[in-house]
Amino acid sequence: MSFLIAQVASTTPLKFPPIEYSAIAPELIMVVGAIAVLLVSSLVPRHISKAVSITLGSLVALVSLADSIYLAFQSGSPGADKAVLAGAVALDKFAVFFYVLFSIVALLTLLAGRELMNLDRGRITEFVILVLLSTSGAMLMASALDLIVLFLGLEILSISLYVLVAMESDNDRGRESSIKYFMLGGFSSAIFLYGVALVYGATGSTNLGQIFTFLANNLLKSNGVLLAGMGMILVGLGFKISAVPFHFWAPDVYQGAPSPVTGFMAATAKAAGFAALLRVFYSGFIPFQSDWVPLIGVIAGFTMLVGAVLAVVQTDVKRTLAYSSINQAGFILLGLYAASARGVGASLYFLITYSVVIVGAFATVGAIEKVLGKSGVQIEDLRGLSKKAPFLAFSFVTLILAQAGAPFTTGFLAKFNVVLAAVSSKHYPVALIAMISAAIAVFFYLRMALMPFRSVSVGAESSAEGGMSLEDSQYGGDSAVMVKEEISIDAKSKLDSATVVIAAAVIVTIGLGIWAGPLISIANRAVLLF
Amino acid sequence: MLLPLAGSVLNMAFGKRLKRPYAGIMASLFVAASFVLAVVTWLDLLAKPSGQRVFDFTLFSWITSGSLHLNVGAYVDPLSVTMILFVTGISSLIHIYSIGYMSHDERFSTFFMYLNLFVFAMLVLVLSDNFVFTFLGWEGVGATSYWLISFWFERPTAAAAGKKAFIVNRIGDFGYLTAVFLLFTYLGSLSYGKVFASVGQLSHGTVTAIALLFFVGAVGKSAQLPLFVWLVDAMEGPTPVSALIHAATMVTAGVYLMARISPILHLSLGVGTIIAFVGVVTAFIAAMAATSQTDIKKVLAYSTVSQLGYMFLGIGTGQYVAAIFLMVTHAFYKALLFLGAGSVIHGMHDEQNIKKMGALRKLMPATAVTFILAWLSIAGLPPFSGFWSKGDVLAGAYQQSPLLWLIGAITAILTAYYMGREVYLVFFGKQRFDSSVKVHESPKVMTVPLYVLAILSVFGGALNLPISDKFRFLENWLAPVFGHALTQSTISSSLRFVLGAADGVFAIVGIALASSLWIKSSSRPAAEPAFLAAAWGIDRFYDRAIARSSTRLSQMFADVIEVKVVDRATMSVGALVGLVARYVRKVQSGYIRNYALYITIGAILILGYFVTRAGA
Amino acid sequence: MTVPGSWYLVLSALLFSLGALGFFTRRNVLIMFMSMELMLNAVNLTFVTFSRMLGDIGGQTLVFFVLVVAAAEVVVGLGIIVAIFRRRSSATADDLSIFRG
Amino acid sequence: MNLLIFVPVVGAIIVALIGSKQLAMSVAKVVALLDFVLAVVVLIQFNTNSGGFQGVSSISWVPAFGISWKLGVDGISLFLVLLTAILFPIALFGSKETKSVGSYGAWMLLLEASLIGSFLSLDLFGFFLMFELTLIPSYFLIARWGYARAGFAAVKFFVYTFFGSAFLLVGILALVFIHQAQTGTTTFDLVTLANSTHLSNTAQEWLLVAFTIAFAIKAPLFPLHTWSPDTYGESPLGPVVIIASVMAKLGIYGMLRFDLELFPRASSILAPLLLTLGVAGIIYGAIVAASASHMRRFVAFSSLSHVGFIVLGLFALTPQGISGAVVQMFNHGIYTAALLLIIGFIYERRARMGFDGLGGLQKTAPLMAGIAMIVVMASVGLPGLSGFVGEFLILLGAFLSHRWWAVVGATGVVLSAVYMLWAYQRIFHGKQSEAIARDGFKEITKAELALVIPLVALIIFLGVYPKPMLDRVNPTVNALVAKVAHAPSYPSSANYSAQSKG
Repeated sequence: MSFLIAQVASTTPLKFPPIEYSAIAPELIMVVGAIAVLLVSSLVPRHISKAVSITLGSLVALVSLADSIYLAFQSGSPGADKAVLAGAVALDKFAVFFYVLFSIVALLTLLAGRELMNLDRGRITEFVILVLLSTSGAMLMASALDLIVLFLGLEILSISLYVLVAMESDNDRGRESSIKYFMLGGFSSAIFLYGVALVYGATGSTNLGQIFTFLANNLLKSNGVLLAGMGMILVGLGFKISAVPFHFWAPDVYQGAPSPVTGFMAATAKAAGFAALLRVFYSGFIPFQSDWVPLIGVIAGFTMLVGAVLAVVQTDVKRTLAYSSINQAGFILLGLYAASARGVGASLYFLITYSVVIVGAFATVGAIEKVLGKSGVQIEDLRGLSKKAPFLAFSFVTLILAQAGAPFTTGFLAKFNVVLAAVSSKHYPVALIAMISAAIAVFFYLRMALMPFRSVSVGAESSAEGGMSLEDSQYGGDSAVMVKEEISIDAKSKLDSATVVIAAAVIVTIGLGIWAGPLISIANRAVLLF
Repeated sequence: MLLPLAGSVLNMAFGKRLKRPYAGIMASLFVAASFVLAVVTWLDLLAKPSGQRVFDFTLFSWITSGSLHLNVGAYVDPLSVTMILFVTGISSLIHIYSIGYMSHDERFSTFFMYLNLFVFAMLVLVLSDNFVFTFLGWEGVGATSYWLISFWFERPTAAAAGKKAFIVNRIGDFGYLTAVFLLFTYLGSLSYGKVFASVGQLSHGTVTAIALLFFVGAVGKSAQLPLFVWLVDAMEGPTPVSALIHAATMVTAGVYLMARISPILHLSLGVGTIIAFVGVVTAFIAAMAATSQTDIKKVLAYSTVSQLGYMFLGIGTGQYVAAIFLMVTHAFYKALLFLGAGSVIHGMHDEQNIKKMGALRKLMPATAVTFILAWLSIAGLPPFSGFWSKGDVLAGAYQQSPLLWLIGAITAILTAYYMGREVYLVFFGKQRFDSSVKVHESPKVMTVPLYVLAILSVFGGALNLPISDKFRFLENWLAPVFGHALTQSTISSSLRFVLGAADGVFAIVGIALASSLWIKSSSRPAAEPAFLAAAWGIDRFYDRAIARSSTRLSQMFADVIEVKVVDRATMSVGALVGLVARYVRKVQSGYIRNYALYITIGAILILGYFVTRAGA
Repeated sequence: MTVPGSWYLVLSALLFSLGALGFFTRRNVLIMFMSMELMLNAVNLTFVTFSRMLGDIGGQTLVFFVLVVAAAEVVVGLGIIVAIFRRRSSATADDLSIFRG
Repeated sequence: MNLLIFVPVVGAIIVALIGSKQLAMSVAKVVALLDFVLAVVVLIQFNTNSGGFQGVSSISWVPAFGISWKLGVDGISLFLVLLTAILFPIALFGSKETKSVGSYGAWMLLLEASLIGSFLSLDLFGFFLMFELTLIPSYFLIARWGYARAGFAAVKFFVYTFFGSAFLLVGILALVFIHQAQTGTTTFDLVTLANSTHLSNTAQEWLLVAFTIAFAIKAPLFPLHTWSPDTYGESPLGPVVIIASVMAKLGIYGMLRFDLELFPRASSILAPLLLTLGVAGIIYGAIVAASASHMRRFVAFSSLSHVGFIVLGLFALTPQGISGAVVQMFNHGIYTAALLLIIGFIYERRARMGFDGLGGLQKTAPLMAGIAMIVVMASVGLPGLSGFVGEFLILLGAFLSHRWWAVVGATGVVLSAVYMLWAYQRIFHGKQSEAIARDGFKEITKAELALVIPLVALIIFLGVYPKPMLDRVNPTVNALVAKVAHAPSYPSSANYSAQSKG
């Protein structure tokens, strides 16, 4: 190869950009890790391949997390934020924030998936690999400074996800979800790409920095092409974050996908979408702020309302949670709409807390599916859960309430934060819509939260008298969680990795709900753009 | 003042454990003790020169807020002493009487608890040094009378009557409260001393409004038109209650209040005339109604209403002393009448229909004699007490307006007549009840109070004889209270004598009429028209026009407005969300191509929006 | 004659729209899939056109990225389609509507 | 001060952990009693000469937003805290739940903590947090231990009140940012916001409306009350006592503390509107109560009427009116609790909430009837009992500033007698119904007596000698009234800027 390069170089000197591998280390760790998992698991005996691949995968995620945190300190000093790899990738607090987030989600997903994915022994490796790969895609999206790199990240993320959704064997529901996701994902990618093309045409570059410079310094004769491009990019990313009216796939896919995957998708894909949205619009299109900000407001309003309203009439737990996540997406958009550092900080805070909650929630649902021995759990099926599986019931309720925004959970602060941002930008109407949608949403959250405590029937009630004390230990003050965790786990006498995931989610949700200051500051500092 | 309260509390605590009569005796002792105290107070005041016969003391601060300072304290002046004297005096007698009357009742001690509480409230009412503390007593007597009227709660009519009494009283209270608010708004104080000292600063309009509103309160409490209906129903209570509350004390609270606020009344415009007319018309209407009643107590009830009308006539014409005088004497003879009636009812084993009595004078001689004395007194036959007091009132009325006097005079005839009718039907004529009923005279504990009251009824007139100024004991005693508010009599002594004589004649006419009609016969439909028996249908009118329509209104609010409007407005929001959701979810068809279409539509909308922004 | 660059843009826009139209009018999954590819290629055409108009080589390199990604997508997509329609006689997308509402 | 909140929280955790039936409940009771003792300590230490906040403690919480955990008590909140602390032990002792008592006790204690927290919080964020938190325990308490339609009632309650707090949150945030725009510091501290934010009249009015919607729903104020009949009807005994007696006060407390404190000018501008609603509530509640056939719903409507009174006093904006409102808040809490307890006793014996099939109970249960009578009389405002003091002050206060509203409101005095006595008559008077005559009706037991006697004692004591209470309430109220009276008026924002330059 070298001679070839040399030849070309001799004719027209090609300048190679310096490659700072450390900047994309988390992505690389993920990718390399995925390959390593593939290799190792095919080398070890079959009966331990599951354990090996999960362990290895988790290790990869942990390493990535460690590296991300290392990067976070690296990028801690002012002025260290920089564009690397010829301006294609950013290494800034914003990106690092998402690295951390994605690493955590990946780790949680792997641990949850170990118990909850209904897979053949060999295929667990595929699960691990795909999770790691799609995480690397998501990371790339968060750090991309070039629209094409962004597109690549998007596709890496998406393609892995298409497969993940369809992973479980003998699950036609998963396949239907997968194909829906795939077809619509491809469709929206095409739109996104067309948008990229138009932006390229209008500005002459796909690099966000250059786009910004161009827009800031030139007065466009006609901004039609640019605006069209911007709109289409918005559509493409709106699809990822399931904003109305690009949300239609979400309920269908969430419902059909295996629960850990749903959680992963709801957290990672959405967060990546938001990361990209924030990055593109705030660092690239900020000169056209007055054009797109109101649009975000409208979309946010509709997203919140549609999510809340449609969730009310659902009967399937996962589908309800899907609509709930649409509702939440609207709230995150509200932070964007605020178009201020505060708003973006609020969105980031919302994202990270929401990710933890939603991963935990879907893990819980997965565990519940396992306990009940059926997939497609209906809300009605939750009846009597507090007696059958008190820990799950408690976690489920806590995580549901966190989504509802109950005080002393991160959900409360998250909502409070974005509404605060919206109000600080004087967006009163949308802030009110947000709160009204929250009020509507409370309706179905409560319905779900109560169901585990409803008795199955009167007869069953009296027979289950013995289990009552257990249930009692479960349901008390919110902050009783940490202590109670042990008890309930003991009660189940089974400490599996999914339980750990759920417990972790619950603890984080409540712990950070009370001790809220630091995370909020972190989220606020991750805002690079202002 | 606190003694009856203590009695009540003790009775509440230990009444159940005490043997039957002792609870009553204890209660009676407490009231009697407070009577003694009242006498002591009276003597105390009497010892002072007439100008300084006021003493005002504060027990503790009750309600304070902003510039409002209300105390729990007493304002003792000749007027209140007069009141406490006869309130405690009569109460003591009635307590004693009740020991006998209620001897068979299961809830003997409860009854005395209520009675004591009532006396306490009444004392608060008359002794208080400010309008609000008075109100405590004012409402307190209302509440205790509610309990006492509905004492036999198992009778639906008794329960209803008690409730009615309370509610009608409350309507009056509404006026009272509003008046208090007005006073405070303009004067910034509610204690009697300060208010009366500064009432002169108020404009005539304000004073008039205040006076009128207080009058509304008095109308409710003292059962004047148009709020008299509760008093008749109140006869459902045990008879001693009727005697105590509905004859002697509580109903006179309105009169007392009017007398108390005489400085305000005096300054108001035309309120006196209104009061006088309301009073006299009430007197007349009630007297007419009394002529046709068959229930022994209802006759007395209407009679009370009628007599109260006289008192208001006295107030309205500025004859406060006359009103108080009438109040006192009325308390004597009406209490006597009620207790006598109670004795009859007791002896007849709870028979109250006078048509089913007759010739009782032989069977119940003590009751009969005292009852007849009371009758003569109320009829206004000289020289019984009623003659003097009523005479004073009528004379005052004449001075104000002959029309008032005329109505009053007709009423006087009627009074003599209907009481005569009752006496004849009960004690004379033939025995109209089954001889299997073993009628018996009441025990001593009941008859002794009758005797005492009889003596008072006969000689009570001595309190205020119009013979010469020296003999106007009551007027002289009360003069410092009313001062210039009192309308001076301009009637010459000769005219006064003529009027007095006329009064005597009216009494005789009435009695004669009654004896001619009723001494032999017990049934004269022509003299008892149904509309009078139904008290002019006023009660029925209220029932129809107010009670029922408001029930219907309430039902309407509860069933229609609350459910169909207010609640539905709320619920429909929820329903709307559901409805919208059901429609919108149809859009979620499950078809990929549809979703793609929606995405495209969304994209087109966004582009369309940008098109409107493009080129800007 | 020289064809103005804008004509290419219009053409690619038309192709893109055609692809989109095909996507939501056809029911056969494979045809829908092809429509999607048409859309992607329309984008490629746009990139190339702009690249020429701007005199910037970057646009043309982008096309390669897109092609690679599209290829990857085809692999995965067909895999899923095969998996799901293996047991069915037709490849109608509308059959896939267990989830709705 | 902090202890008041943390004791029940810790108690809730312990109770939840114990889980077993009897012990958990006993612990819950002990904790509630302990909290009561603490409240009494606060009462004793309270300085009667000061109108400001006392015992203020503050910990920075989320410094990024100027949020702190700041507690303090003044003459207004003191009695609400006390009310809460009094009623919780009673509610717990009165609860006869058999199902999952551990969770029940834990939720109850959590509710107590959140209520006290709301009353004590001097930070708007903390208040809002606690205000919201109250909903969650109440929701579970109603839904899990309530009667047949409890699920529906609980959701209606939650969603309705939550809807209201949406406005509250937006209002709070808007206020904070207006403050930030003016001073450059973000803070949620009540005192700071109240003293150093300059709001134009229009801004005040908008914010007041936003705040008041939330509070009016919570109170509930006519016509936003429709959650209350359902909730009262379906809740178990303990929670309903709390919801009716304490939580309703939270709404009024909010108006008092925040509306008046933060938006004094708008409060006087919009007072007629709120007075009208109050008066409408008085009359409407009374009219509907008179036709209620369900005892709990009856209480709901009578409360609506009484809350109307309190609002009338509050927005009279006179010392008497506001003092009356504060006093009445406490007293209404006490006698409503007593009323609900008695209804609970009846329900326990008859297993029915309707008025039908009752009657003549006084015959077999004279003591219960007697206690009920005192409570009823307190509720109709009989002088000498606690209800009167508040009612009189309210009406007087309202009369001083808004005469005609007071006059119309005073008709409530008559109406309350109508419906209260009517209800009493239906239950205790008259002939015994056949069912009662057949099954008998047990007299109030000693245990039950122990629950209501403290309340009755308070009713009588505060009716006769309300001075201790007024002494503590008045300084605060006077300060508040002075503030409202002297609130500067900025008809438009232009004026403000002129002012700030000058």
